[in-house]
Amino acid sequence: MLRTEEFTLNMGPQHPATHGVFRLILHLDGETIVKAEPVLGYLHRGIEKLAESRTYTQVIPYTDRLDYLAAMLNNLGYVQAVEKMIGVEVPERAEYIRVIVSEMSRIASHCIATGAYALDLGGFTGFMYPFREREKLMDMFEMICGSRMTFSYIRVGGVAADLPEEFYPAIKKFLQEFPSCVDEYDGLITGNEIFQARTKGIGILPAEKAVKYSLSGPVLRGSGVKYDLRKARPYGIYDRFDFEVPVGKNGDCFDRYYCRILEMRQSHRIIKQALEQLQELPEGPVMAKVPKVLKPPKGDVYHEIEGAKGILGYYVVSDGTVNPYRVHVRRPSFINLDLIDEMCRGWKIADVVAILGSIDIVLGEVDC
Amino acid sequence: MENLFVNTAGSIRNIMENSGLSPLLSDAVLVMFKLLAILVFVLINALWLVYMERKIAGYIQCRYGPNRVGPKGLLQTTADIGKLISKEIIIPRGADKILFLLSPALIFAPPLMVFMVVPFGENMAAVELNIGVFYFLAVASLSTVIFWMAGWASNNKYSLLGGMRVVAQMISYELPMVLAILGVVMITGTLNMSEIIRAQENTWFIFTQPVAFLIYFIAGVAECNRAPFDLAEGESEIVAGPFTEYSGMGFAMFFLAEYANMVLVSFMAATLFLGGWLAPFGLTFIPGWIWMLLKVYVLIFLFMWLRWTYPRIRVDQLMGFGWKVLVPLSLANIFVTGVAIKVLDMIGW
Amino acid sequence: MESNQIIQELKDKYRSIEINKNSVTVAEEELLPLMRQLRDVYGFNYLTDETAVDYKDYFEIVYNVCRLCRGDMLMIKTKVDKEKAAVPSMFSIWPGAVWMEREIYDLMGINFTGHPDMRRILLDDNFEGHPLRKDFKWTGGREV
Amino acid sequence: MQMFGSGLIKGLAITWKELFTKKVTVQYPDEIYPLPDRFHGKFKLNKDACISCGMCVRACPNKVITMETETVARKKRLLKYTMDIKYCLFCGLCVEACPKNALGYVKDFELAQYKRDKLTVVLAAEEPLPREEKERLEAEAAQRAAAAKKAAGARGGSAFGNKAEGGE
Repeated sequence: MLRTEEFTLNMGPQHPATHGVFRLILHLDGETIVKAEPVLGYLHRGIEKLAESRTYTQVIPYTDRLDYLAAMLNNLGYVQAVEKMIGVEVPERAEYIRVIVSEMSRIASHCIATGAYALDLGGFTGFMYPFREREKLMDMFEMICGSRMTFSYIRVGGVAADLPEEFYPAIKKFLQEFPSCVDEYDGLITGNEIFQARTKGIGILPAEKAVKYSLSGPVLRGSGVKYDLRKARPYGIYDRFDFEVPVGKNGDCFDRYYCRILEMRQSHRIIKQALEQLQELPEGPVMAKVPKVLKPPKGDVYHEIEGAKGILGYYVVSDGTVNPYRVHVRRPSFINLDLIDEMCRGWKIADVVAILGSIDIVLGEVDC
Repeated sequence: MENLFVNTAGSIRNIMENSGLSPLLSDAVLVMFKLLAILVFVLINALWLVYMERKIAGYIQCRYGPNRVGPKGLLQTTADIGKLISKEIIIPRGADKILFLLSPALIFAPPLMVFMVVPFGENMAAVELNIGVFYFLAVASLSTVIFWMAGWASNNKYSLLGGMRVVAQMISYELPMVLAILGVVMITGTLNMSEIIRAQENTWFIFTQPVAFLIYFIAGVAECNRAPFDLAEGESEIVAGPFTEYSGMGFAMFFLAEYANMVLVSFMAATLFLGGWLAPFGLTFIPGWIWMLLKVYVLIFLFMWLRWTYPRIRVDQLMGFGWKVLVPLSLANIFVTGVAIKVLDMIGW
Repeated sequence: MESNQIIQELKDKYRSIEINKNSVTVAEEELLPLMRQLRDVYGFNYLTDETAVDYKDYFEIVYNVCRLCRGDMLMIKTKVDKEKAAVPSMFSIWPGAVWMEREIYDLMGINFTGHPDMRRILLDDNFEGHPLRKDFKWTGGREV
Repeated sequence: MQMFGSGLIKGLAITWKELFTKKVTVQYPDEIYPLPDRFHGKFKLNKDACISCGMCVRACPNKVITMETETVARKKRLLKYTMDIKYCLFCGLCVEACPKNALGYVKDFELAQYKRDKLTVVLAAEEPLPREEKERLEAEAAQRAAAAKKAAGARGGSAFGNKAEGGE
């Protein structure tokens, strides 16, 4: 009998489809995967250790660098945790601005997830169109807070500055064009038979296994578990908007991908409602009365929000001084990866790329 | 204008004959000229197509594509080739040196060899071979060996995977291509390209053999490793397949050979199915060879359009599609053509 | 079943429970049975977060479990003394804890008994020391 | 399920439509995309507005700003103000922390340098005052203080109430 031998392939830290410096040691039998061993830590900057020698406001720029594709949501999570500890009341106007800005950040993150996924499967044009929408969003972010990706805009007690005048026409134009752009992605990527052949029935993730392994976000909802923190445990003013939580049926790559497309449409709805309600609000402050140097009382708090990649939690311990005693970040991409080995077994190399793309990880968040 | 090239060839022959060369020698020199012309045509075409592809890709993706180097970006490919020539050719340790250096040199051979037979216009084929189509199929499948040589010689796991994928893909798409062409040959009864074109006087074979054209086109896309079948160098899976380890001129040769292959398959499709130099609806004031070029470029645009729209197929889906769909379809096509020819004979057409 | 009712019921069953403002602290011995009861009886099927904090004279492991059907969350803490630094692993109840515990072992140096593969996850395998400990010394860098 | 190929045809139709839509590329070196006014770009320091209080130095998370001052006649004077841009996060906390809005941005994003040491941006660099200049200023300050005390002593009884007596 022909003696075949297993050979290991290094889908190494430097690989076009690993969305960053993530390494997967594949033990291959021909093209089928026998074992996939993830190796992490190439982008570990020790943000949790850095935060311990910074003041509470100085930690905000570091939270931008966790999931640098949806930085607003990182800011929101950390800032709401600290506010819970201090017990400060955020003004109405700032709450609405926070919702608009974080939903915009969620759409920008899902645009990249969709684009990068189409690129991983070979459709280069499918990569370009979502990035065009993301450029529009980044220009609006630049108007609001001066930088395109790392905003540090949401502050303890409100937001850094009110929305500028030229923001409103830009967001209205974006809200008008966006649904037709998502239809374009549907037509080009979702409807495409080759794309469906590459994603339907691949990397099946049963619902109870997803719950047992604490997966979250579109990965969990793709398997049919209806759990979105904005609905399950509303934080901020999310209970004032009506939107649905898209849920997949059989937990394969296609459902995870399609959940993100539907979530983009829902975020679009939220922004529209939030903008209408914001414009009815009278002019008001965007920042509560908060001392320049924050000294939260001794104690700890754990606060979770629905990040773009999943549940983003911040556990902040304060010992009464100016610097936080311990900041722990519950990172969705990190925890969504713990099933990668089982999900990839038995599939081909091309499917590993599809499965990894459907989980949508960002290495800044995985390695923290 | 119609037979511009035929007259020039004739006048060159007279000059040589008058200057006292023996007919045999003048023939040899004339064939040299023809081959030189074809070589220049293929290389210029390869350069131009790289620029055309990047422009079309740009315009499809709502951006401009190269427009900085030279007027409207026309010198972009020459700049690329210049850059690639100046790059150092790195031979990985443990690589099989001879094969590693031989494969980029050989990659251009099969397409060039076949271009000798391709009729650019009315009796403008360099060599009027009466088994033209058969020669094309035989030589075109040589490039599989060269890709595999590159994949095996560069001693890199990704190249090995890429090489094996290329072998699997090109061999399994050779069969439907042959069977599709068989449909055409059954109608014309000859393998000579010019005869096939002349047989399409009144109806092009694309109308009498639509299924064969479709199968041939899909198999052609797979032969040149173009999307959606570009598994050989699937960037996001196996980095760059057989030519991961190549840098500098080696990589440029592979890159340009892909375009030469594409031009070749489009020429063959134009000859077999779109009536070569025959003008559609009798517009003969445009010379034949320009019609030939027009048809080739329409097909090449179709290749590029496919590439910038579709994602990539997985390996086993590719094989499944090739063997389970294309081969039975082409066999059915042969059967139907056979029956149709018999029936038409009987009612005495 | 509201979370404070659950805590009252647990308090009668496990003596070592202390209830503080937003969390419940339990001794290490009764950790596993308590957690198993939380998942099986009260339906806390989702372990969202598990982390560790290095206080002056003890480590503290913090678990956050929640119920997907109702979305409410409970924070359970347990103290670990610094020399022994070993806690039963939650792998048998919530397999999702595997990577979280590997990260705690990697950065804080707390061992988890019963863990399938207790290895470092973020740092290099032959890296000495555990950076998130307060007494972690290092040379170079711009931090004071 | 509609016909098998319909998704493929739809994809082609979309790319064909996109072939003729307006392009979005901005030809960078020739036309510059208009930057919003809150743009976090290169830093500029208004030297005379700066009272060298050091609030920005403390506000920066990454210790990017270093400042040297010199006190002459009890008045602080800014000498050297350098920002090590390679560590800067462009978060804007320093600009917000400045009480006098002396630190601000310029709408310019081309900050790359060829040499690492060029990355340290020097926003203010004055020479410390020569020694005799310093004595002269101190002497003047001393006279002014003495004159002020004398004037305060003359009006001691009336305007200041008991605060002035406490001052003696």
